[in-house]
Amino acid sequence: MGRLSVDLCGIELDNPIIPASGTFGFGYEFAELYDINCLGTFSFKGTTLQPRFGNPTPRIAECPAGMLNAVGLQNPGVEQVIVHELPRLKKCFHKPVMANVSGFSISDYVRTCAALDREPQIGWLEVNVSCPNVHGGGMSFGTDPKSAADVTQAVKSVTTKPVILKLSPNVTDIVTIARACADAGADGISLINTLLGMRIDLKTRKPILANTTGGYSGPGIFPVALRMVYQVAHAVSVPVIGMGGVSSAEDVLEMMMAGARAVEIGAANLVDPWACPKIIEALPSVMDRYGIQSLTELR
Amino acid sequence: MGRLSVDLCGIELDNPIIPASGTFGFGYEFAELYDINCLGTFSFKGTTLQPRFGNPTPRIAECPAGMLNAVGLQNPGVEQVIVHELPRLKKCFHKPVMANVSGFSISDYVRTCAALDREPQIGWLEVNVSCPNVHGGGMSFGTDPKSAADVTQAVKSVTTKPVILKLSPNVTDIVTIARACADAGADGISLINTLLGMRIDLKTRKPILANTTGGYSGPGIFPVALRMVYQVAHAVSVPVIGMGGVSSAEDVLEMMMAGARAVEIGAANLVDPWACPKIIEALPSVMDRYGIQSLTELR
Amino acid sequence: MNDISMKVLQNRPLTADVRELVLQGDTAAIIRPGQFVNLKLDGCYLRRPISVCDLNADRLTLIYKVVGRGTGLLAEMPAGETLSVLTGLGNGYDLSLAGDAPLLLGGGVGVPPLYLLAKRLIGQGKAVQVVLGFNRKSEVFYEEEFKALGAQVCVTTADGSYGTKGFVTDALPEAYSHVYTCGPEPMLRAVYRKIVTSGSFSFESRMGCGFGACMGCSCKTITGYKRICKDGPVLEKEEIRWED
Amino acid sequence: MNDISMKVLQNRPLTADVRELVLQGDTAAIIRPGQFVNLKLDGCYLRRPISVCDLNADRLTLIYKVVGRGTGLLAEMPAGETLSVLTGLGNGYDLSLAGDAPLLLGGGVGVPPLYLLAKRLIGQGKAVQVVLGFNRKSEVFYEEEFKALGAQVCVTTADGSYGTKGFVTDALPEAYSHVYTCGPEPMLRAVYRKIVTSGSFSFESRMGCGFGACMGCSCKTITGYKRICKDGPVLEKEEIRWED
Ligand SMILES: Cc1cc2nc3c(=O)[nH]c(=O)nc-3n(C[C@H](O)[C@H](O)[C@H](O)COP(=O)(O)OP(=O)(O)OC[C@H]3O[C@@H](n4cnc5c(N)ncnc54)[C@H](O)[C@@H]3O)c2cc1C
Ligand SMILES: Cc1cc2nc3c(=O)[nH]c(=O)nc-3n(C[C@H](O)[C@H](O)[C@H](O)COP(=O)(O)OP(=O)(O)OC[C@H]3O[C@@H](n4cnc5c(N)ncnc54)[C@H](O)[C@@H]3O)c2cc1C
Ligand SMILES: Cc1cc2nc3c(=O)[nH]c(=O)nc-3n(C[C@H](O)[C@H](O)[C@H](O)COP(=O)(O)O)c2cc1C
Ligand SMILES: Cc1cc2nc3c(=O)[nH]c(=O)nc-3n(C[C@H](O)[C@H](O)[C@H](O)COP(=O)(O)O)c2cc1C
Ligand code: FES
Ligand code: FES
Repeated sequence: MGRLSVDLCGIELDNPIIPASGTFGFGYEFAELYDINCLGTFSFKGTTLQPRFGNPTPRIAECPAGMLNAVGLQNPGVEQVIVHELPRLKKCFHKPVMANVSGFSISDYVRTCAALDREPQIGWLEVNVSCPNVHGGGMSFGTDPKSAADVTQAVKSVTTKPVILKLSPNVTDIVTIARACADAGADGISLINTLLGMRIDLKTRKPILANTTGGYSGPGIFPVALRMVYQVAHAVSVPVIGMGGVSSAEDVLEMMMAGARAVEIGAANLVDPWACPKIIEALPSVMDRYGIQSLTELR
Repeated sequence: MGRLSVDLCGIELDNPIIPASGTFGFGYEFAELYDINCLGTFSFKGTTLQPRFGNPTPRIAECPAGMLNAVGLQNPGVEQVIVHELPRLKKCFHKPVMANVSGFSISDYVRTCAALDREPQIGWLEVNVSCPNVHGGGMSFGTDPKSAADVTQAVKSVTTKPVILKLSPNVTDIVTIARACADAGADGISLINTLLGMRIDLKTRKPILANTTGGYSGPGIFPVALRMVYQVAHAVSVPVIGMGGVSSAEDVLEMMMAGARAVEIGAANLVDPWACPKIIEALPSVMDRYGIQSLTELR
Repeated sequence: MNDISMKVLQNRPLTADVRELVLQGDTAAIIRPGQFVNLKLDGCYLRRPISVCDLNADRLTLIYKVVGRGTGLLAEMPAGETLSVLTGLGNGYDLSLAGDAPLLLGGGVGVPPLYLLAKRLIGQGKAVQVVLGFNRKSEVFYEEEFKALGAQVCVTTADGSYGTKGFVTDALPEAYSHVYTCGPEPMLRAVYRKIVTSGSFSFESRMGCGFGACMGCSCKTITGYKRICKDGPVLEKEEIRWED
Repeated sequence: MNDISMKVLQNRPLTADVRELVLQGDTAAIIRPGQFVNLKLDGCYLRRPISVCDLNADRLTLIYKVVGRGTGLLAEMPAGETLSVLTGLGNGYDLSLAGDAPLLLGGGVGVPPLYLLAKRLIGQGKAVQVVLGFNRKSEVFYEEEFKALGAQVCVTTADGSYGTKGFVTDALPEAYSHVYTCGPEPMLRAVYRKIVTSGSFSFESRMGCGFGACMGCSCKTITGYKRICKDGPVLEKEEIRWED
């Protein structure tokens, strides 16, 4: 094992750096810029059973230390992902990839995961439970321990790949939800998804986003993310992937000290497309500065 | 009424700017710097029934766009506040002041508010329900609609002053809690208190705060605060005081466009002690820029 | 696409709130007129997209209007400072569609990308007609620069204080082979309705990344979903589907 | 307290990671040695507290160690730049306690505030003895400056590479009237245990405001709760209550 390598649910990553879903597409845009095989892995764009255009624009607003997005899970649907995206992705990325899955009912999740389970290049299923539950009154699956556990159990029953539950931070008690997922068989937990936020345009006096509210990501959410990662990592025994505002090698180490096994990086990729390779390159010298021999010692 | 004046529960404020509790002490430090009668009012340091030293230090940590605090409600207790602080405060501040009250049981809140109710300089009681409920399993009063309503009702029964419930943002559903308070008789809602956050010291690999976690405030929380103010202002009919990361006249206007009647300013006072008078001075010209004749038109 | 550290050579006002910025740095990634760059400014989290107005091998000219925080900060940058620039973004205008007598219609800060376009088309020997629309006389810029290229230039102002009174659509020439246009959306809609030939339309959108990664700028077209930043900003008339 | 915009006149290294910063601006709010200022740096949310090392009417000298983000940014500030400085913070040292032969004990970047103190005490005609403690020879600074004031100076290094081997407490003179000290907490504790006279101790704390508003820096003393930033940073020996 290298100095940066970590084990994520039985699969070794060369390093803990994972571009986060929704900020890395299916990897091609970045593969034009650098060899994306330098990454630990990446989590591809949130995929749903049916194709989705997502929300109307404007979908983006700026914040003092980050951004809001209300993309609304634009994606070609699982079938097209399998037929078009994965074969193309295979050409530029030769490691196991993380499939990010969203749904609006348990059956959505099950059918999407079952389809992706057959794809050899997929190493992990990252199940995003921040979407509203259309059969459960519109509250998101991730805000209720029982619903989150139900999704976990249902997905586990149709796949042999490690299942990572991606949690929403917009909850009173993240630990109970993480425990419910772990108890229902989740092989890992990733967090945090975006904080629900909003901006208003002073000129029009109306919300900037067509969707009114959006998901807040970037450095401004780092303290909240770190707290939740710490709480969850101390409460469950499965590996935790930390994310939320990570923008530097120092942030990666802080997340890992909070208990993260690996670290996803989202908004930072949008502002600096080379953010991830830069962080991977910086890690060894920053580790030297803090006397860290290998990342496994932070566990 | 002046161009900046607003009505807060039947009391007219010359302007909507209110230094937030815990960042303005009892006003003296600032009275040495400027005439604090230029403020709409201010919310004094969170007062409890018994005196409290609060948490061990370090109590402060920096964040990319804000700070964490874990002061832990250091205050001399309501009796000393009445005997020592209020008479001193009266000398430098001649407007109704907002009393911020915290407690660990319903009876704490009731006794503290009853004592403060007798003080003529107090215009409003701002009841902070973010503290852990020692009789309710340690979860904060503000995370459960029933507990928040119970506090509201209990406090209302011992005071004739307007009661403003100050809500914690660390909840799944802020609207239900705000509605419960309004239905229980709250005369206003103020939000947000701090987001629960954390930082780790890379050198020691331990949390920076002695208390492990702390409350995150400053510009980084503005998008979350604005969203919650918008949601609550559209759900209840009582006035809403908006706060969280407000640092400029533009931010004040954005909060008021989201539905806030008045705006509290916290962390900004710590970084620039003259933040509030600067914002009050800037408001008219920034209003001109956006064609706003008077603040009441933003309602 | 490239991330280039560029040095401010000049940053001068053209009108009360429109400024011309000349940057020094490698421009090799910029292939076509109508492409844009994305500027990182200290104090702003997201980059700011600005169209390429003119360039040579190591010099880039941008024209921007001060409208908010980012452009406000940009206006204060003195010569000598550097900024990180993602260059060569977007598809840009397809010159092969021009025909003999292309018509370029620009409104406000939609004018800048048409400058490099005019230069290139004239370089190909085309008879380039340009209509530049502004609100009022004090806001007019670059009329002389377009004329100096050899284009036939008409200026319109909404209040009639200079040139033809009205909008660019009130000053269309009788004959033209293809339209290239950039400007505010109401102008693009009016142009779309009025022109009788094919046309290439440059759109704006609030952007997360500017290089196709985030789906922040998607729009629906006749030929499917497109990203303004990567599949655009230029869309052809036939594929445009207006949202309401 | 005052918020003064100050200009960097000089920002030079004294050792590998300790630097001397000379600022120009009104220092009238600074009354006593041992007070501090709070610096606003672009890119840091909170201000950074640094002790006053020396001053005249319009010049302020600070000495700081580069330990993190803020001091790292400060180290990169060239002469000519300005920064917002809250001046005149804290109580400072009480000179009236000095007696005839005050002893000043400084450790590392606890040394700077003792410089202005020594200057003032010597100005009052006191026989000032100074012990400056460092880890190793390469980290020693300001020995000559203290000597130039006319103080009797002893330097200790923990590894013995220069001066007396050991800590400041290993080099206490035989007689002294009062102790003034500033340095890391373990040093302050050792000094507290070892000195035989009264003493004034300067403490550090992570600060929210630096002027008494936030209760971020509170500590328990024999005489009640105190704020390091406003009621301190200097506490007298009799009132100190060590936490464990
Ligand atoms: C492809 C493209 C090319 C452009 N070319 C030019 C040009 O050549 N000259 C010029 O003056 N302007 C141009 N614009 C518009 C320019 O990007 C905005 O005026 C600028 O981003 C405003 O930034 P601000 O910080 O001053 O405003 P703010 O309102 O403070 O910005 C807040 C956020 O909204 C975004 N935003 C605000 N207005 C716009 C807008 N009209 N379009 C896209 N994003 C916006 C900002 O990028 C930022 O993320 C172009 C926009 C696009 C998409
Ligand atoms: C009253 C007082 C006087 C001081 N005088 C001096 C001096 O003359 N020379 C000098 O070199 N240092 C002095 N310090 C320490 C100095 O404030 C810190 O080294 C500095 O704030 C570190 O900032 P940073 O951004 O480089 O470190 P970071 O670790 O990146 O800072 C993160 C946060 O922690 C705070 N912090 C970190 N270390 C300390 C510390 N030791 N004390 C207080 N806050 C800290 C910072 O202010 C900031 O809010 C003094 C501290 C106090 C309280
Ligand atoms: C533009 C954008 C799109 C996103 N789309 C998804 C998505 O499809 N699925 C998902 O699980 N998370 C999505 N996210 C959330 C990120 O994966 C990540 O959880 C979040 O942004 C916090 O990390 P950051 O602060 O590093 O961006 C998206 C985030 C952004 C900014
Ligand atoms: C140091 C500090 C102490 C605080 N103490 C209290 C308190 O005693 N009572 C209370 O209701 N809120 C307290 N708060 C929360 C603020 O009043 C405010 O709700 C929060 O900081 C968000 O606003 P801001 O981002 O403008 O700071 C405190 C905040 C800070 C930073
Ligand atoms: S702005 Fe990110 S895809 Fe276009
Ligand atoms: S740092 Fe705010 S009271 Fe001392």
